[in-house]
Amino acid sequence: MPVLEGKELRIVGFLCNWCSYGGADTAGVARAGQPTDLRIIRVPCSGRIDPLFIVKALLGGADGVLVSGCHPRDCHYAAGNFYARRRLEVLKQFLPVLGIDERRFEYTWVSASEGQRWQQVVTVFTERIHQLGRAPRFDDAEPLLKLADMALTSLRPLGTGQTAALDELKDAIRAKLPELDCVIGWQQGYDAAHTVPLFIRKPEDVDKLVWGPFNVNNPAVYLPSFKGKKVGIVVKGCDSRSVVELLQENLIRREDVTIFALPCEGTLDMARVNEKLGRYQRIDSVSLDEAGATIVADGTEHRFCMTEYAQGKCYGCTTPAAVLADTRLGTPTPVQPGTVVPPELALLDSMSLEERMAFWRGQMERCLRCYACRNACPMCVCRDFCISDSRNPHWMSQEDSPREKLFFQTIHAMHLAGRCTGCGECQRACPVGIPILALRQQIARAVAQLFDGYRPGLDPAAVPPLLGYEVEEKNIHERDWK
Amino acid sequence: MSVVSFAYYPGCSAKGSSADYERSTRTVCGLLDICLEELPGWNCCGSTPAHAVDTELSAALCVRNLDIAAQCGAKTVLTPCPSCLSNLRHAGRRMATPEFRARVNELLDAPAAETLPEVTSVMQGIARQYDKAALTARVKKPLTGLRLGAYYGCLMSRPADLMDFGDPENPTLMEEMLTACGAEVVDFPLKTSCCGASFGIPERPMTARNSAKILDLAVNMGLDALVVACPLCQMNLDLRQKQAAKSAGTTFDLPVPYFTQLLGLALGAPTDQLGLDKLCVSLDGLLKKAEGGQQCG
Amino acid sequence: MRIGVFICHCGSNIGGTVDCARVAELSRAFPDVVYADDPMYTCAEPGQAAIEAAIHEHRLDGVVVASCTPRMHEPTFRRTVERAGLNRYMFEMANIREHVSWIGKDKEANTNKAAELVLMAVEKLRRNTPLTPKSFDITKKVLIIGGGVAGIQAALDCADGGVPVVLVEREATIGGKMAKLDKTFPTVDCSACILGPKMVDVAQHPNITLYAYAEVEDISGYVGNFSVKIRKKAAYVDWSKCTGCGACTEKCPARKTPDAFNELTGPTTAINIAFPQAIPKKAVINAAHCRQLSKGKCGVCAKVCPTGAIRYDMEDEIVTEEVGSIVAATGYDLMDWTVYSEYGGGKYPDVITSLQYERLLSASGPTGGHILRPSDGREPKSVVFIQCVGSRDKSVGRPYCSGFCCMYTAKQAVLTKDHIPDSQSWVFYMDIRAPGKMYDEFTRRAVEEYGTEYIRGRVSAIYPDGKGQYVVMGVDTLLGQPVEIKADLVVLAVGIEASKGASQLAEKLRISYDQYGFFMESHVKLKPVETNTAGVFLAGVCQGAKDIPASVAQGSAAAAKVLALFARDKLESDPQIAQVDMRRCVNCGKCIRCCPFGAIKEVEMRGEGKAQVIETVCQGCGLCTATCPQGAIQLSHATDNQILAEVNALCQC
Amino acid sequence: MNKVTDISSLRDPAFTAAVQADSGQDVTTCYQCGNCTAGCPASFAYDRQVSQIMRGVQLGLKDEVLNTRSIWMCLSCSTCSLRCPNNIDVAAVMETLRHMARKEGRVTVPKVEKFWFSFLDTVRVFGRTYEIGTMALYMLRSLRIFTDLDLAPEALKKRKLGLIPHAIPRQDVPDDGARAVGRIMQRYRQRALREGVRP
Amino acid sequence: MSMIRFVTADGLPGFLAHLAKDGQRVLVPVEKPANKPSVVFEPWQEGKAFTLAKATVPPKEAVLPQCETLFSFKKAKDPADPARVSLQLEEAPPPPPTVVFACRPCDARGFAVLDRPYLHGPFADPCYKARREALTVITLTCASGCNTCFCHWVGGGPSSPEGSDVLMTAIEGGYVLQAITPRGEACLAASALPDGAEVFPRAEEARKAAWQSLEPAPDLKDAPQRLAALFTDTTFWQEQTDRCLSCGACTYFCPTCYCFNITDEGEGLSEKGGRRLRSWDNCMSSLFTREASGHNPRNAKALRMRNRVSHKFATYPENWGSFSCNGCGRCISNCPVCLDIRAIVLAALEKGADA
Repeated sequence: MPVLEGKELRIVGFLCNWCSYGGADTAGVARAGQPTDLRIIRVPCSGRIDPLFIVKALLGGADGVLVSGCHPRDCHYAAGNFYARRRLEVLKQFLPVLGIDERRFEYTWVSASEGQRWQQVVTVFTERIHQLGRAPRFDDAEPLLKLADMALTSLRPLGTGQTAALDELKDAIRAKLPELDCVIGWQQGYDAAHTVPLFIRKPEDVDKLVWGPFNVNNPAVYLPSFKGKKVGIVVKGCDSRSVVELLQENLIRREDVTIFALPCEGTLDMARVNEKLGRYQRIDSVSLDEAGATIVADGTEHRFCMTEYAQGKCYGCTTPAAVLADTRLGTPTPVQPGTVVPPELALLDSMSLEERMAFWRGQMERCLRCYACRNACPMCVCRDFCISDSRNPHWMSQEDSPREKLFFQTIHAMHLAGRCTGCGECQRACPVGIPILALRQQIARAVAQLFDGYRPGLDPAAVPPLLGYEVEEKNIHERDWK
Repeated sequence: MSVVSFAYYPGCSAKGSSADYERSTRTVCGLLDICLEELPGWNCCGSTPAHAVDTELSAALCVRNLDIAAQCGAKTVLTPCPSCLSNLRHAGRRMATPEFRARVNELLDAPAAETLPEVTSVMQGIARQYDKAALTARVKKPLTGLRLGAYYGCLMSRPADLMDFGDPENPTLMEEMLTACGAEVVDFPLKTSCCGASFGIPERPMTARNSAKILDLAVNMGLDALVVACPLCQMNLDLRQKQAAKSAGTTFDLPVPYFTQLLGLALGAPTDQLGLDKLCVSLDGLLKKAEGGQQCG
Repeated sequence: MRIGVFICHCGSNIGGTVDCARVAELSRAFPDVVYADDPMYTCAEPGQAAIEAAIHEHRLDGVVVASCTPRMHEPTFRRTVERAGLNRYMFEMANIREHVSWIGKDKEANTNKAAELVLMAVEKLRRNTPLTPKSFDITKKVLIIGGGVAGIQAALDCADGGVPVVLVEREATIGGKMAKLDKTFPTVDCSACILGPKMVDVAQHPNITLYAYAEVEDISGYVGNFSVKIRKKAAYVDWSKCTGCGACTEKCPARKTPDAFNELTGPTTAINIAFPQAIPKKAVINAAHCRQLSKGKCGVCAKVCPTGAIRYDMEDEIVTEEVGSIVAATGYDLMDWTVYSEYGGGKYPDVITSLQYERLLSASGPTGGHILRPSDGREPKSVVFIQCVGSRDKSVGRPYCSGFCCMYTAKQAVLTKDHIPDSQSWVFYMDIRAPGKMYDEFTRRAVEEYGTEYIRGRVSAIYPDGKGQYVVMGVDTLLGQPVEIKADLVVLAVGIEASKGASQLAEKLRISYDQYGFFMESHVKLKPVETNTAGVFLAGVCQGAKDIPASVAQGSAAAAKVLALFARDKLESDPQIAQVDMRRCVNCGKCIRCCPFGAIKEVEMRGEGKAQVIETVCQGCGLCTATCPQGAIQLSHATDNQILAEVNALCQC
Repeated sequence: MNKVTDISSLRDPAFTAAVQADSGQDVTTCYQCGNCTAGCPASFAYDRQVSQIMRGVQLGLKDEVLNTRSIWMCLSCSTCSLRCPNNIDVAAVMETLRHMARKEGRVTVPKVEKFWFSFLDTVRVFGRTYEIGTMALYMLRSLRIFTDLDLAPEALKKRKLGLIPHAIPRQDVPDDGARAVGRIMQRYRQRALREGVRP
Repeated sequence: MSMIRFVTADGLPGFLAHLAKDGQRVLVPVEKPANKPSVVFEPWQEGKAFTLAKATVPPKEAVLPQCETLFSFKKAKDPADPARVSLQLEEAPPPPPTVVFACRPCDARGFAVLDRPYLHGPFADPCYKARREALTVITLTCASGCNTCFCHWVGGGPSSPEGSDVLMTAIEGGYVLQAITPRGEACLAASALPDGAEVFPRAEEARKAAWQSLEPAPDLKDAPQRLAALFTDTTFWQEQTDRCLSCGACTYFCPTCYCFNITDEGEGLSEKGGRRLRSWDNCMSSLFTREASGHNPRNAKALRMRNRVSHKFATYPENWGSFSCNGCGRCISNCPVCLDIRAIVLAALEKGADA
């Protein structure tokens, strides 16, 4: 049904049955007058509220969404609201990157006795939404396309791994191979300028193993499919974080995985390399030196300096050496302390909310929903049961609207909250070059900020932030309702 | 301890009826290495009449002073008078409201500085520098043997959130200071009762009756003196003591010194630098008792 | 589906600000709605009958009622549809009273909102599935927390009903506040004489296990099967050996130990039995004041104890009890009245609390039942009682009425005259609240027979006049004048607050409490004994201010609830629980990790690990559903699709 | 005192609302416990007790309230505000009533206002209080010559009252300080006249 | 000789404007700026920049949209008896006449591949038919091959006319347009472009040069039978698909993949109404063959890859007489793990030769 034009805006409330729904009842019993905009959806517990319901509502035309649950410690289900608090706070910090004003979403705590507080909350929130006015609709945005600035300085020296102990690594793999079903690494792809994952099963396969700046794929993506088997994996530093994260979530078992690691000196941004190579028929030669790669294609020479052509994630990388490894060869690369805002995120940061919405509107138009992003993600554990193509639950339709496509990206990003190691495979896999990594990066930034600098994939024993809670959250504070 | 300095707003009575308060304040602060820098060209805060007439007028008079202090770069202004303190603080707080600020600025020659300094009492200013132990360490002539009551009056401690004096019903800072000086300080239950304020002139029974009640209790409690921190209270309880006695049908002979005067005595200041001669009920008996106590002690 | 919609007028409660007929009309256009009506009172017998009739006549397989909050009548209407042959979960409610008609005045907006709420309910109902509860065994044993008069009554009634009772009391003796009282209103009969026998019954009842000097440490489980950890605090006396002879208390040299039982009106010994009628009558050592325990030298009690019961090395002990139901009867404490600086804030020895006054009146108290001023032991002739000290006072954060102070103040005034015939009592009051049986008559007697002067007004300040008396500065608002009274003794009717630790206990019980710590009942009028946590009941002042008869009545009421619960051999579990779609489950374990109840386990199915919900353990919070990324675990009756349907009913731009 | 007040016709809700708005206090929360009156040091000089004034404000009895002596005799000591169980700043209500009465020209106790004006006059001229000046002006205004004459010998002996006005010293500020204060008062006066209230 | 026209590079926008008049939809390749730029077909508008580069996404959308509404429906209730619901179907509006401009020969051949099952089988798909019949294809011949494309392996080539109505070849100073079909002739005839017969030889030279630049192609004639023989050799398929991620990049970017899924969305009673949607499906996804029972005959990605490759190189040829792969190479260039269908087919040929 349409909203009452000129009178109301569309405000959706999610209230837990035990406290806040009761609080709203108490307000009603006390005849505590409130604006009429709010429509309440009763859920058993604030912990039941999947943040995606909120995104769904906001992308579907809600002008505001209000969530309310029991006060911390008072949850009828002991801890539901503790989990909700973390998830909703992450969501709140995530919304702006989509171009949605975070003030349109609020969560709070109202007990069943706090009729007055409920009245206050509803009144203040409704006033706030009326001040913000009708929410801009994603479908109405005028597409806007912008480019991330890739001129970056790196926290560590970038190179091509010329001195890497590849031969020792091969020896180590050969020695271990009899105990393993397979060792995952890299080999040359359809030409010398492209590598592809290698699955070493026989000793002679070991010779195919390559190491260098073309090793872009994250081999960790294959590990869960080997669950229960003994498997070896050769990792770059970033790949090892995915392995750690998989271990942390019990998606693989430590005793089943043998990790071989060489210090990574950076990998090439193949999108920009291919762009520069252009249409060619043949690679004549590829030569590597410490600073970069020289590729001759169809007789034309192209130079790719690592400092210029590395993947965006490599510049801010602080884990060039594997976080976890069984066989570690070579000397680790030094890393300067500091942080680099990833280029995709920096691009979004530089935009206004309206521009961000227009940006995604423009980017999502060309998405074909091929789900390469999802399937390339090592942390996408649902695999064949993704809710994006399910009727029960029916989160998404098969419609090809940019809104539906962005909603999928939101699902992916929210499901990665506290888990995404920033390997960037989603974006690298995208055939049409949509900078979707920015969404994951924003989530990661929010998680780090809220949970004391937590970065996924560093400690196999850590509890993923959204699967845990603190009774007193250091960085999450109850908002004032005056 | 190194010398600290504060901007200083004496208040009008310092130049008239409470010159002894002013004198003793300066003497005590001098002895305690607290430098008081009088605000150049300060004006009357407007006292009760101004705010009784109009809040904005009262604020304008106060803000002019605060603005002068701000121009001088002062962060904190000390004032001995609770009435001035209350007016200055109220004005400072109200200026946070943009509409109010605009109305007040209309009355001023030039708009007031955005950030105005905080104002605090001389008593709190001293306490900020000297806790009880630090004060005791400075005492040269302890007030041993004296049985004193502390009387704050109604303005000093309220409203509580503005005046920042702890429990508005039961401030204890003056007691702590006098105890540090070696006196026996008994809890004076009417310490924050009103003495009748500025009604001495237009409605004498008001001051007489209220002052009499306070003086009567002090006498009943066997106090050697009732120590005050407010020029108006002091005038009502000391200069108007006979008026009070008359209304109660009795006589009183109770010294009502300023706390700075007793502090000065304890710190060893010469009596002539404390303005003791201005007290209507003489401190002589008290001084003798204190000396006796010191000899015994 | 064939859905029937009923828009309740609730008299004018809804009909006054919502056009119910219009909502019904709009509802007819909603998907699957084949029938809509707007009855005057849906919950009344004719209204329910009409629903049943409509189900038959229109072959409805789902019903939406738009009326009051589902927290009120959802169970009622579920039974209604069940009577007509539908599964009780093929029913949804739209709350158009508390959430619409009572909070908004704009009829157009209200009507539109009501229709939208109905649409949401319809959309949800269309995705409802019939659910069937499972049954499970229960432990027929009850835990009662608090051994005051309410807890005692609940314990005795349960025990008499054949249910084993575990009674946990924080203090060394049961009896609670009532044990401290001298007399009780309005009969002025001796508190100890009427409570004492009940306390003895508790001690002797074969069905009651008493843990005195113990506290509830932790509670897990759910209705029918709670597991409770109880901390037995170290008494430093082996109670199995202690005979309560009192030899230790006579010889104990630490004679300045504060006496909590006597409300600090007098000192006691470090080893102590609270009072002569204490149950259990066992000694307890106050470790902070015991010379042996604090300084390591003394040991007198150990020497004199004839049974060798003293155990200085005793430590707290944790015991576990399995129970099927819990009654909270934790009572109250007096608020900290010393925030009233204008009454001296505790500085004046002769300004005391009414509970302290009870101890002065009591023959077992420190003065042997003689009213003597704490300051000088003199008998007071002028006694001023001040009511509402910490009640109905927003400035100290206590805006509520403590309920029984008016009555006990009248009683204390009467007793004062009895004890000291030439005394005069004054009572400052704001209103006299005496609605109980014989109550108002009693307060009148205090005035008419005992000469108590009631002065209508509050007291601004009290201060000693320096001559041994206190000046009470009050007002007589009826006279329109301030008044002053010279008093020898001032008794403050201090307001009550929830007992210390009440909120922490509520958290353990997973029940709600209000901002003052009083436990929340399920419904303020219709479910005053139940909580929102099944199997947990309330008795006494822990739920809100009440006097002894009301506390006893609620104790019995709670016992009746327990007995009714235990009258069945099995309980039905709520079928609104999570279910795993085994095909979708990828065994990522996230649900197992965050379930607050440990209700999900990993099972093996065709060689693959899968999550499985333990039906009787799942409480239906849905945290797992919000956690499962592939949506494989769905909370029945609040599935993703149901919530999405509600969202989509509102947001479809 | 002994008259029947026709509350239904005298009731002025706008007055109640105005008092609430100007004072920032919610007078509906007053439940007439009388605690303000109980602690009021000026109560003996009141014709209506402060709690009764609060009642009058609640009922909207404008004349009853604004014509009282009490609002002029209030000492502004805030004891009432401090002890109010409902956190009402009663003193602020009293001050608001005083402002309202003055602006309407209702001055039931003119001598109090005369004293204020005498005080403010000296401030206007000298920038600071001049006690003798205040007294002199007040005597002129009130035609009460004998006020506090009994204190004069003592006060003069102790030099309690400066005979010379202690104006703001000229050298202290570039612009004459006393004149700056005068300008403030002048602007206030002009604005009050412009806004149609009694300055 | 067929109709020949010539257009200068500067004249292209004018030509497009001519095509777009009368509301004809002209799909042109447009470059989307990104760090990884992509080229997609979008309706041309006056002033809109376009490119002549090979598109990342083929123009399949012109006849088989990613998601199309087959029909929409509304329900209405009888106010007297809400149980009586009437259903009103609304056919999708007829597709606009469309020109695909500057696709490549491989893309054009894609339309020919789609035509067979959609138009030439026992049943013609009406939606497809309507779009196809309103379609004009203007193809830009390729000047060279590239590292991932292999049209000449599968019967096509840089200037293959199959599926095109007009062939366009770049020469110095502009483009030669050659009508291939009557539709193409009509299209050119209606334009104001000058005759290009004079410069046509230069176009032919360019086409020849393009052919000559290609690497020699292997012979794939045995592929259908070799692949069929390998159907049960799961080890072969597993080895070939180790690195496959089971995403849909290969199929969704393929000009010849034509599988679809049908879903209903929305409520007949809501304002927006209900829609029956036809959207692309992806045989590389496990869901493609998952049955209602939960059983899935192609549970393993190897089996799905076997299906895709076999379909293109064995079963489609069996049914229609030619490969359904047209060698555009997009499945290779867009694959996140560079899975190479050429290598699979060659491995199958080799393995068969061994056997």
